[in-house]
Amino acid sequence: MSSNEEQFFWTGLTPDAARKALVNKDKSKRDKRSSLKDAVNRFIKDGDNVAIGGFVDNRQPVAATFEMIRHGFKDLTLSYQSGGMAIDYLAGAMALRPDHFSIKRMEFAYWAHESFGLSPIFRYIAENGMVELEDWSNYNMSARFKAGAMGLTFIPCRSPLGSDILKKCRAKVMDCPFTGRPIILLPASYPNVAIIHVQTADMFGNCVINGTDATCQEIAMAADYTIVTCERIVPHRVITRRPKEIGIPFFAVDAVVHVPFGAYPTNCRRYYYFNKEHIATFHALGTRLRKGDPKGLAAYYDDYIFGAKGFEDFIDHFPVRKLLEEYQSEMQNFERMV
Amino acid sequence: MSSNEEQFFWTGLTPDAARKALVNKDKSKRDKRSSLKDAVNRFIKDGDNVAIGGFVDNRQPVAATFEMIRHGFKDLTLSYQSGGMAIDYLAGAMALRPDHFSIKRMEFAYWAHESFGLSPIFRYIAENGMVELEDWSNYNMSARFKAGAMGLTFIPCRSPLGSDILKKCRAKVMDCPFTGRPIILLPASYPNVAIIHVQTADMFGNCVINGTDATCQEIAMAADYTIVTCERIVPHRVITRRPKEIGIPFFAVDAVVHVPFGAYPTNCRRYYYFNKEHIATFHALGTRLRKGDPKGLAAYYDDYIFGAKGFEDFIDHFPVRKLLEEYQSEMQNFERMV
Amino acid sequence: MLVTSIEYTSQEMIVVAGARILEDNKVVFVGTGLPMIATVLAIRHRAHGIIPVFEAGAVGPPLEGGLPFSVGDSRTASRASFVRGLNAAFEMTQRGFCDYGFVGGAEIDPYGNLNSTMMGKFPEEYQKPKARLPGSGGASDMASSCERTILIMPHERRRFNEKINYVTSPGYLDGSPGARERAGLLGQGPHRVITTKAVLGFDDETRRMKILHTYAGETVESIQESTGFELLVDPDVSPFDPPTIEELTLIREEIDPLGFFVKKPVKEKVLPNQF
Amino acid sequence: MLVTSIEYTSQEMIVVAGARILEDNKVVFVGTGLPMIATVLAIRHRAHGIIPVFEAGAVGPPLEGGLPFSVGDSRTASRASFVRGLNAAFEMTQRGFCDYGFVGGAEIDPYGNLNSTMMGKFPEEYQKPKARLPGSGGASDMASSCERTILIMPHERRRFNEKINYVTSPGYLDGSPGARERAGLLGQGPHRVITTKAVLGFDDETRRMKILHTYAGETVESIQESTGFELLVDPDVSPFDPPTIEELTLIREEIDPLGFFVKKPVKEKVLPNQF
Repeated sequence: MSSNEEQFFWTGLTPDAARKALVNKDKSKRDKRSSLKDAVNRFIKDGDNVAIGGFVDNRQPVAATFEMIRHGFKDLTLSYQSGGMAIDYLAGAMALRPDHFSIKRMEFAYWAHESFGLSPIFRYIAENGMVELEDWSNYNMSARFKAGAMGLTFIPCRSPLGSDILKKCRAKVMDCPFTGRPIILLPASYPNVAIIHVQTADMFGNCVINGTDATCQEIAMAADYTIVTCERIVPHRVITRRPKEIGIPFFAVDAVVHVPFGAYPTNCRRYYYFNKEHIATFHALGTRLRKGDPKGLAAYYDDYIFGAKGFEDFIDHFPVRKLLEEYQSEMQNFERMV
Repeated sequence: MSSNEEQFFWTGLTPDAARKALVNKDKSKRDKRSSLKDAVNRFIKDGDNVAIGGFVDNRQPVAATFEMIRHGFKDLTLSYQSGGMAIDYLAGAMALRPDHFSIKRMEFAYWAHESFGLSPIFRYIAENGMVELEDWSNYNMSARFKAGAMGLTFIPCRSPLGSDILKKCRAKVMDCPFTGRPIILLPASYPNVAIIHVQTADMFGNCVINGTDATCQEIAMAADYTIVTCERIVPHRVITRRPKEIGIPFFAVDAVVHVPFGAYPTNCRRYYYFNKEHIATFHALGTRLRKGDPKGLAAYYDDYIFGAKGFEDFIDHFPVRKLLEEYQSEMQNFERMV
Repeated sequence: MLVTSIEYTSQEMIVVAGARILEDNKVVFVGTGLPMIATVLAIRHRAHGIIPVFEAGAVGPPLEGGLPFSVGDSRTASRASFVRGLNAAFEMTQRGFCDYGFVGGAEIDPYGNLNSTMMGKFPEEYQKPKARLPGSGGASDMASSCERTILIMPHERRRFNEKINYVTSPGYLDGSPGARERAGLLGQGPHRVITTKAVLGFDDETRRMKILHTYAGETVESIQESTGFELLVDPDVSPFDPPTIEELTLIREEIDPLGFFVKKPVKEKVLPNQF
Repeated sequence: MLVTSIEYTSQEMIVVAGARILEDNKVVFVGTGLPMIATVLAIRHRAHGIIPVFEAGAVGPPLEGGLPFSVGDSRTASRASFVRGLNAAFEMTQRGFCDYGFVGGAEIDPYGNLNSTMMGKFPEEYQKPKARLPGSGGASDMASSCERTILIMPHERRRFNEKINYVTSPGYLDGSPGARERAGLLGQGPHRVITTKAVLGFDDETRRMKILHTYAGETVESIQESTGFELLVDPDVSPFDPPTIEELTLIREEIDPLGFFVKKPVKEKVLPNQF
């Protein structure tokens, strides 16, 4: 490692360490099915930079965050472009039990809920200065993961030149050696772990993603370890019938966990649309926390997360007709008969 | 345009000109079906930098090159990663009738035929110093097109540092501002025109590519104009049933030309495997050219290209049972019942 | 002559104005919230050829189903002409495929610079702001690389400031000639600002915001009154037609029948966040 | 004791040696020509867990059908675990996913640098070379970014030179300590050279080529005789077993029944180009 690389503040792995770790890894085609508990226990550790899959409240890896919360971690860095419920759940855990679960830093572009409103938990966390923030744009974060996936140290980008974002992040601006005009160089992101929810996987880790890929392929390939939860596991010979539908190749995945409804209450294309009411309820509890009353939120965590043995227990809280409602909504969105 | 951009030798469009041309373009969803003759006539002009789709003898845009040859062009630059028959056909035309068709320059990584051997026409052209060459690696050329597709001026890359390739191409090597170690900056490629053959398209230009994408999406998005030939045109409502299978979005395409067998005698996944014998025959004629006897090759061009009204005439030279042979070979390769 | 009279909300007005400003057959990179609703109205009403691009990766979906709740949700992907992820969407934008970016913010300055990051002193209070907003998302990317941008803002004095707390999405920066080009930006910058009171543009020379059209019930004075900096006034300033019954019917009966996104006159509903 | 005797060609030997060198369960970026055939033999014979990656974009196809004629043809895509294009393949290689690159060349130097670009004086004759070769293709990318490379070469004196005409694919460069790292390269460099006469490696210190195994009928002297520079000899140099009947049967009856790619002893056939 050169002295320069040491000088630059890399979160997660340095490019050299990331390369070395991948080179030394067993990349063979082998059964990677695991319980969520084992996967979280095995691949995530205190202080890690954890990249979160999905985009706002779409395909957020909710089940994986619940398991992380139950396990408890210290001083995590969270990296994502636009985050929604997964970030809320993790940060809410810190707000309630900072001794058990803590986030040190976030590298991100957006944390809120679009049509479902702001995140009161973000306001609570940020306005109390509880987490070190590094703001980027969505393209910045996505391109940083892409640079990691490409094995590069940086990637050039034109946005957002002229903004205040550049004043507090680690991007460098240089004059393009071909045109002489300013261009941003974004440092690559090599997270320690990526957590991703997908629709379909095989036991080796090949993944099919329906709808937006978000930045999931990139973070899977950039991260040292990747934990995938999925709605459905299919045989290898089935998933390889359409190789071009495979969005993440098996050798970028370290654990495959079968978790139906693993992104609930967020949207998972082809399986369920948002549970809007549940998202609203959670935000109402977050708003009460922000206003000084953590009791409701604490009760939510006790019931749904700490008191649950696994994600099945969380899903069991919802009546079948409610789950069917989100399923039916999603079927109306989906463009073909399944 | 800054003075630096003017100083650097851009082939095709400069990044600024490419941006401006795209901004001023009608990107609406409209019927772009065209004859090949009209498309070539309308979008290609003397001196253009033409990017060639496919990879070696796979999905080479053979029909489009035949039409270019019939039309005649002066001083073209050809850009591609690994080229096969399409490049042979174009260069053969120059070897035979330099007054009618000429190539000034090639930016490329490989020109030969893998298992089918070297290109005698390349040897003839290069060993007689008839074309200005700029050698790159496959990744270099693919990444240069990608940089163009991204609207960038350059993209970083690590290969092939230490090689002689870097001594005669326009790449720059700089010390990475994050690690202090050398990294290559590849100048983006913005070709004037891309010619691409695909399996399926709709009338607006949405394309589905089976098998390797090669670098087709990138060149379509980097180029000022893109001409697509396809085995099959399907209705828009059919192609959008599986949006994630669409490999090139309509607004990156300017002409959609229905040309069954448009990549023949090269491999077009799902439609036909190589016509190995025809490729070998052509190379034998090329070898005779290289050894001083252009007659056989001239006769080939007269029969198959100059004497043909369109690509149908070329295909009509092959007996149905031969076409069916390549179709049957390909059906054995294809992984599912169609 | 008979005259109809129908109540409408300022939210309905802003959506209608947004929809009318959009040019048919153009590629529009659509931000979340009101821009999304205005785009759907435009497509359904008179500009069927608009090609929406969503930052999560969908290009040109017909949006025939319900209104998406997110620019990445299932409804944006169905029957689209291309679906990948965020990198693909922003790469094509940087290349120049997006004619317009349609984006909201929380605070704006006279040069069309937007803030959706924080309220408080920057950089001093960055790590502990007075109010923390969601952050850029794709807004600053749109503002940087779409050829033109259309900004959509609730018109409140506290949101229109000569100096904003934080520049998330670059407009004309300091307004000096060539400021965007000097900064290295590609797009031309802000084209229109659509608010709950007016449609505004920018002066070609000073790059400062100017009133182009006033909504019914508003005057140049009332608009200036609700603005924290001095507005220019276009010499041809003109009234902007109120929503038509057809537009209102489309919003209320087809696009947002439950009133989830757009306030209706009768039943008051909390404004969903627009960032 | 009975002893079988079966004729085989030097091409069959090189394919068998290549196949034996490949480690099971590793990711192998496979170049066109002999490397492709050797990889298929390895997968069918004893290393079923090898994961081939092809530069045109296919990852891990089972290669159950016929031998591909191109690293981008249909046969490389069928039932693969991932298929995109060239950028995807090289990006993952640069990231570190490929344990081995398996690549051929036309000319090699003692440090494993390969030439597949031109014969003649470089740079003087670059635009009009004595003999023009195909160019890098993906070879130089593999040589740069795969963790280790395995090189495959016909063993002819004119192809093994102290100074090669052009360095297309970087090996150990000038052989000085840390030369690759200083140049900014990621992979460790050449691991083995498999020829028609021997299996060679590289000295840990000088980075010069050394004989590890000699094929039947060859000696250290005969190999040196066919080499244009001085070879080192491993202290434990040992003979390399000739092809087994099983290996030859696989090549002749299953992998290349028409003898299109690999010369058989009886019927002479032109060697397909290996670059």
